[in-house]
Amino acid sequence: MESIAPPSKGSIANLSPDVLETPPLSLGQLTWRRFRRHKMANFGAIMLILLVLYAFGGAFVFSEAYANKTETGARLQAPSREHPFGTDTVGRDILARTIYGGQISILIGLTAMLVELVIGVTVGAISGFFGGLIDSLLMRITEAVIVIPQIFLLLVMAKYFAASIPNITILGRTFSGSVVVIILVIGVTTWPYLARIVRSQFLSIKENDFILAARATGTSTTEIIFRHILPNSIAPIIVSGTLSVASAITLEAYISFLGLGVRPPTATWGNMLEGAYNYIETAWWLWFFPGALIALIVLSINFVGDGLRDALDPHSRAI
Amino acid sequence: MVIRQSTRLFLFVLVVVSMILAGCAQPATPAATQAPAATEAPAVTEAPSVTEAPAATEAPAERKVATFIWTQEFDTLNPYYTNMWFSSVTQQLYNCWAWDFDEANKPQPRLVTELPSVDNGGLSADGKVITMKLRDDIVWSDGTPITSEDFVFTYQMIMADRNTVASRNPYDLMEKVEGLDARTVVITFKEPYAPWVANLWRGLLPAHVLKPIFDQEGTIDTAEWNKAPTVGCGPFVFDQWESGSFTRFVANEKYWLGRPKLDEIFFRFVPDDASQIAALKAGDGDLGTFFAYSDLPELEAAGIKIINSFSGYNEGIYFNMHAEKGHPALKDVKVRQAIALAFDRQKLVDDLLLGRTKVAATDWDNTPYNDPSISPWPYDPEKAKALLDEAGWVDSNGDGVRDKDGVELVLKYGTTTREIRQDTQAVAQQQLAEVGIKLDLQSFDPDIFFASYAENGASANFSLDLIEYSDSPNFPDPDTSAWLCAEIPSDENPTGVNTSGLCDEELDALFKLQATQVDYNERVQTFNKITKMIFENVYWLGLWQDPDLFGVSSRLANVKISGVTPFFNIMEWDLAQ
Amino acid sequence: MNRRQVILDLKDLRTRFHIAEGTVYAVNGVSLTLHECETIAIVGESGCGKSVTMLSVMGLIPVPPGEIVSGQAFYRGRDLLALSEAEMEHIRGKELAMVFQDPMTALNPVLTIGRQISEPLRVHLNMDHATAQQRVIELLEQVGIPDPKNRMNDYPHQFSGGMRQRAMLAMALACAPSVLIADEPTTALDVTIQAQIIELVTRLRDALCMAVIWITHDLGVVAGLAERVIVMYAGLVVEEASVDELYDDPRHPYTLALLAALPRIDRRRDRRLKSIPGAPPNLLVMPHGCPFAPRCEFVFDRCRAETPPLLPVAIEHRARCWYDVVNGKPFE
Amino acid sequence: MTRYILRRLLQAIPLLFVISLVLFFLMQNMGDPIATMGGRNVTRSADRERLKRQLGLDKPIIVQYLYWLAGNDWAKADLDGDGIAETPGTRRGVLRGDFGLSLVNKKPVTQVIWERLPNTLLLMLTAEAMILIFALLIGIYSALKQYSTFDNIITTITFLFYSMPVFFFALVTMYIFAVNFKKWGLPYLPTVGMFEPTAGKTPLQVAWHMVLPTATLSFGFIAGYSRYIRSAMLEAMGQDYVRTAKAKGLPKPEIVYIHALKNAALPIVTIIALDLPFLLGGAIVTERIFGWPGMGRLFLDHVSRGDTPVVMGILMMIAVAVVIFQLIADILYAWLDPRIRYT
Amino acid sequence: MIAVQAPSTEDAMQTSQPLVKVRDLRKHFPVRRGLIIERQIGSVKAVDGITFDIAKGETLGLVGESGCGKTTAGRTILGLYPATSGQALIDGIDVHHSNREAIKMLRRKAQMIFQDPYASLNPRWTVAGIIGEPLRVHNILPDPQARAERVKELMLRVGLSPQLINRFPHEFSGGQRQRIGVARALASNPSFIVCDEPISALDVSIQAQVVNLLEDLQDEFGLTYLFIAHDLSMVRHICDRVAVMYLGVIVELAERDELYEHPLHPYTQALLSAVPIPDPKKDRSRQRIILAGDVPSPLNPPPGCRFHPRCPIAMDQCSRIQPEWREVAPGHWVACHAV
Repeated sequence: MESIAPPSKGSIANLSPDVLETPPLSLGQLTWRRFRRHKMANFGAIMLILLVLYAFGGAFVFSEAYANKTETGARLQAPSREHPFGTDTVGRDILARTIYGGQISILIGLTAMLVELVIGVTVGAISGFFGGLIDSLLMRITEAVIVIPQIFLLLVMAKYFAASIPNITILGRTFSGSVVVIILVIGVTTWPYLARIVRSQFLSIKENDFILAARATGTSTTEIIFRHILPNSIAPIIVSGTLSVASAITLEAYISFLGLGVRPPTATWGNMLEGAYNYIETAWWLWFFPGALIALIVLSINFVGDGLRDALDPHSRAI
Repeated sequence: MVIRQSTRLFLFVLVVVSMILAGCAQPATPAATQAPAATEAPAVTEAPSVTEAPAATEAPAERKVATFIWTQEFDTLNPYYTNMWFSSVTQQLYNCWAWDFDEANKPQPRLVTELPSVDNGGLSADGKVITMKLRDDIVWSDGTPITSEDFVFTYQMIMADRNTVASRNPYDLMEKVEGLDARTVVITFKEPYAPWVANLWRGLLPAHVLKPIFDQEGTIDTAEWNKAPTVGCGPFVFDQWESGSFTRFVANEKYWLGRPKLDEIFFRFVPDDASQIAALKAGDGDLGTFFAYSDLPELEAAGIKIINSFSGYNEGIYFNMHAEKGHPALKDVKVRQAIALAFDRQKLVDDLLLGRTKVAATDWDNTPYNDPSISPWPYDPEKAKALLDEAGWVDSNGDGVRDKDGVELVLKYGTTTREIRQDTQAVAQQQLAEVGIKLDLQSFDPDIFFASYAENGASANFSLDLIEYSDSPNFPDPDTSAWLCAEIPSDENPTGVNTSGLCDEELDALFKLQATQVDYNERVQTFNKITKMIFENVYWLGLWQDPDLFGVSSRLANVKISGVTPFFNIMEWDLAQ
Repeated sequence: MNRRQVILDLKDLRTRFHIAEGTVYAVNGVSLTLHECETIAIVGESGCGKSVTMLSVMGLIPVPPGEIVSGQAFYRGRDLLALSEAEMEHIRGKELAMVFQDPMTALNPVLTIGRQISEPLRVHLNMDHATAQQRVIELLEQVGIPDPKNRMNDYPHQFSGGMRQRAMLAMALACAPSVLIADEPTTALDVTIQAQIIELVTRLRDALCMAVIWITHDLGVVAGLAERVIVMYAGLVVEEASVDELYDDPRHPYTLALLAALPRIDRRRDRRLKSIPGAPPNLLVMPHGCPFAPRCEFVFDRCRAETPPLLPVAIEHRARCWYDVVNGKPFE
Repeated sequence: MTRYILRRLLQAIPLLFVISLVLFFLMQNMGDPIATMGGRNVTRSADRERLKRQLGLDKPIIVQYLYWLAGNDWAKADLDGDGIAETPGTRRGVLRGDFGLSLVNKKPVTQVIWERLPNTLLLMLTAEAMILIFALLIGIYSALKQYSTFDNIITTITFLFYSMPVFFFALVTMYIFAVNFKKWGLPYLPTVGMFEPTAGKTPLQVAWHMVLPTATLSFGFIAGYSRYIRSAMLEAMGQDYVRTAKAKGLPKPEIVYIHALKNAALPIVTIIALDLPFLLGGAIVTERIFGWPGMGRLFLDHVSRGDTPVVMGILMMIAVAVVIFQLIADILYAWLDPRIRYT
Repeated sequence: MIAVQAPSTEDAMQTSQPLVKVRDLRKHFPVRRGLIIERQIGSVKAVDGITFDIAKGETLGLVGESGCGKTTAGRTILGLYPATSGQALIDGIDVHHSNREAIKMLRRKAQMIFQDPYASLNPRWTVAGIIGEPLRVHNILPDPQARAERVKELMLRVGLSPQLINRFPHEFSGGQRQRIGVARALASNPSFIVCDEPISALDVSIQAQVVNLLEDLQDEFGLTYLFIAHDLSMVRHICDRVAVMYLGVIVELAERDELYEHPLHPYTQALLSAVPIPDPKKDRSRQRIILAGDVPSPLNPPPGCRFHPRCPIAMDQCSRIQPEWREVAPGHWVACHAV
């Protein structure tokens, strides 16, 4: 095929040799390369992996029973060899609790993000693709949710659902039903921003010639949405999904901090802080470790998100 | 450049505007304070101006100012419109009860010459009619004499349909309230009403201030007096209330028991315990209350004197024994006893409450009606296990939780979000697990937890098995409706308060009997029976006696605290020399 | 041939860009001269370095990622590349002015046309507001904007494409510069508008005796406009000649091929177009040998090994090629 | 433009209506305002029934909403519980400017909010000014010095601050500047309230008490905004018109502050205008921690007591503010960007 | 403009059976505005009544300045935009009034090549997916293996190495991408292709490659092209007949050489004279007609002849009466009062 055909036979001779020199690089590989060059993102990714290992690997070191074991005689002990992070108001080991609390916090972050993604992407996609009346309707709903500041809505909804929270048992572990409530509440209040992003993505990608090309080819609407537009809007969705995990973890912490979040005995990094500020002077370890862990995981997720943003879209430098 | 300048200008203007607004918002309260001051001109310093730093800076050596730290802000200062503890304990400052209670919770006449009794003819033999003789020298802070008219007016206000007072208890049991003359008030109950001492005339409304408003608007719900009771009958008079920040009371020059020794009392509202502790330790406050036990050593180290004031609250667990809705195990007295025996409440009190209080044996601990012969169930897990085995609750499937007839002994244990309660839950969960009882912990905001059956409140809808809270009877009276069959919440009775769902005919009869027993000793006997029944059947499991904790700095002298009317001798309080 | 004075003299300019993927060798040793009142054209395909060359001279290459590796650019004897930023500010817009390809993005959307045109007047000529306003009106009139008094208060989006380019011209001409660098000024415009602009520039050039460097990819545009033409490929000048000479007697295979690939509106279709195989070179790799070698029909071994120098092939006509296309054999 | 504003306002009416309806329904299940009335005792059953009746809480929710919206002075209520509605209502409804009375303290909702609003505004606007000044300084400087050491350090710090939850920052600053400074005998910052009641509400007192809450409120926003401004400036600096300005020989400050910043300001202004109303609600967490007597604390206090009228009042006020500020953002945008013309 | 559709005219226009028939096709984009409910307050008349035929195997050039509606015309003819009125028939299928089946068939028979080789290829798809899309969508080759073979054939045909089948568009140069676009258009064996400025985004040296490829393919498969372009030189090279559009209407239509050598409409004349010729001597000697001003907004096109505000020979009636669409010489149609 490298043979040069006679000019009359046309264009085979026009093969450009330079393409063959470069190894095939999928967009994923390119993204990975760009991501790897992003120092902060790498730091964030490593940090994140360590934190996940901490939360999930730690379960092999401490049992959940230990994390919930009260030792009222050893309450509010400062960090020591026995309790590296100290003990809380009923003498539970804070280190062990941050491990199990971390699991729940990460779980809340991820699942709330999923809820947000499902709603946000669906609404945004429908709105952006079909436009017209559906769009106006959906956008009015989106606005309605946005108009109330999230934290207010979160508090109101958390209280609304708090009335009916049976505990749930998954995989042999009992969680406070409020975990589900918080996940839903966070998901239900955060989607509008994503929906707007997805909508604007759809609006702009819809105008691309390759969509017109697909239509000219006779590709069906469903296929255009799912095979053409969605894969192309995946970058901002991934980025915003990543950052959503961080914001969901923070939001959970806010609500728990204000006393409307996940109920004990299920620990989360957020509800470990509830009331801990009453000990700001006397027992700094109560608030310091969970607080620092939240800050760390949010920071590393933000780093990763920023790296992903740059990696997925080299033109964007926006925060 | 253009942008920056205009943006800055814009922001500057906004800041200025907001500062002006912040300044403007204040006159709302002073306006109210100044109006009466103009007519009556009591010795309320000078017209308190906002910008001027109040009093303290003017004559620091002379004016005696005490600062109280409150973690919640008053909702209203009308004594009949609030249930809030912080509001009601403050009433002895600016309002007056017919009689208040001393540190031993003994009634002390304040507006009356003496407490009505059968002996002095103040109480009819059937216990239905109470006749009060008012003192001659009692006056409102504006100089208007307090007469029977004020009592009649207060009664009318409580019963007025358009007034949304917090409670009509026990006024809705009265037939009438009359003023025989200016100094005599006669109250007639429909039925004999034994607990009258504890519940009557917890505050007085000034007819001469509020009647015109009521006549005009048909309600006193929105009366300015509720927020700014500048006319009062306590040793202090309301002066200023800055929303979210503080309330100030100044000495009532016309107080008939003598002008108080302090000149001013500030109530400073700080939103949380930590700030309160910090303020007290820093000497920014002279009195605080409602501490977590864990803060006590620190406060004491800082020289704060802690006063345990028992006000009838005893923290305890109500068992859900509702005929249909409860867990089957809890209907068995052995199981309830086992729970009592398996829960080391003494250790809980020692560790979490730092041994500052005692395990509550009965709901009437620290009331005069207490049966001192009863002491709390001991900690005996072995016996608890034995009792559970006996009752047929054994761990047949080896999952660590006892069961019977296929029902696991898993109990839903709910309480409010108060930290100490959640901590208690965690401890209880662990201890009961050791005898094979699994607890499923839940906690709720108070307004959800205590919401009525109609509102699907957690404590009232029988979805929980163990319900922990502390509820005071009508302290110092032991009367309570929490055990009456008629109070079991249901679709027909959606506002019932019997959260255990227990209907014990015998107990019911005893409760009805005590309410009519005017004779003190007879009543004590009845209550001893009630107490024994509840204790032995473990209808209620006491956790700890829940006194009100007051912290008083060494700056204050002559401080006495009563469980019913904490500041009963506030006029004697003084700054230590 | 040229007795006019040399006004701009570019010597061995090399500019690179350091980007994530590597180094882009954008300009690889460009030398050229420009005389007073002369119009030259720099022709080449996208990425051949024609714009970067002139942006380098103007000091408009963002550093980083750009880097001017070597070279001098003498403007009336002063090496522009050696001047400080502050000194360059006095040259730019006053002595050397530039017009860009897309007048939509090149004009600030949030400032009025009048303000943008008056800026060089204020900065370079210290005009007060009123004088500057007056001058702006004159300038707009000069470039053929109707009703300049009112239109000067318009924003760029209120102008049509052609008018925007006229405004750009007015801005460039504000201080009566000696050299006007026009970077593809008509590429974004329709042919009828292009004709208007070309006509305008020609008229102004003749009126003001201004030297013009016209950067374009369109060999057609150049023909009626420039005196000399410089053809660039892969950051190198491959051929330089007077306009007549270049079209009559192209000597570089690339120029030859380009002309052959162009359909002619003035001729009936007589043949297939001759296409140049392959694609323009990837400048991430420093060209080795003749950069056109991979696409050249006359290519022979030496082309791949050595980069040819820019050799004189006729009077005032130089080409960078080892092959003599006239005689059909390599040069000696 | 007037038409546009009018149209937007008209469009906001159904929006606000729907929001109020949804919120009102949400709030009905948010706790029982008369369960304890904020006290330690459970409200007795007789009083519960009476209060429900008196407060109209026994009515079907849609009727309650209707009364809230349109008042009940055209209807009669049964206050004495005899089954006959005899007392005419007195509420005029939100539509006529009556937001009702707080269930907690029987004050008119507007007054309750008005007492706190200036405090919140003071805190928020100071914070916003801080945010703007520092974010602009940092953002522009780090954009101009892209990839310099300063830029890298600032980027790292902004990320750190941006990621730190507000309460953690607050606790750390409290721990350092209040607790430890005091321990070390340094001048320490107050952590609670707006002023010392004994010292009075002097500007100095208020300013001193504002230090920590303002810092807490601003730090995250400064970080976020400065990143945003940096990227907006970078983008603007890379535009063709900046090159044109350079080609004209304009001095650097003129290029940066007029040509670039005016364009970069467009998205920034929008963001600020959209964020401002959210500040109105007060940073709930900040006000809670520092005991600032503002809207956020008010909201928390009244949410915890199920005080629907006040909570509705706050939320609707914010909703209206958001709508208005969105409109202002649009107008500002059109004012700054001549390309935008609303009709 | 006109809508004279006498059958005789039609017959006269066509000698052979046309593959594509366009009859008074209009495409107006509504402009909406309103206080709450949006009302249509006007419309952008992007295409305002165009009529022409394209014979089998013929290339019709559609030229005009930007904004004249030529791209909209191309898309409306293919049914990618619903027509406001008028008719377009491709191989007997009414593009705008047919059932789904027929439209699906049409999508096989008629294809499109786009201007922007970057935007017209889905960046997330491999070449295999892009070129194979018509084959998959129309179930021509449901088997991925067979489809890949066919894609490779097509790639070879357009001058791309089949080895690159799994590469992504971003790895290709502009010219190569345009060839991918051509291969995609060819995949379903169409008979009619709308080429919407297929070369204007390409470098000069690449343009010829693509043009030659299009010509070869036409010869090989007997394709019919509607070639939309603004480059008049290239149109003269590739097209058999040329239609000149101005503000949504066709002002002149003729055989290629007839049009270029004897343009009748003043707009055509101006347009042709504005095109630079890469020949200095000839270029200098040419008489240019420089048009004044810009193309007016299609929202409010001028009354009468749409060209009259810029027309150097405008007469009084031009601003009032729309000129008739006349055949002034065999196969040479023009709409001008002065002709």
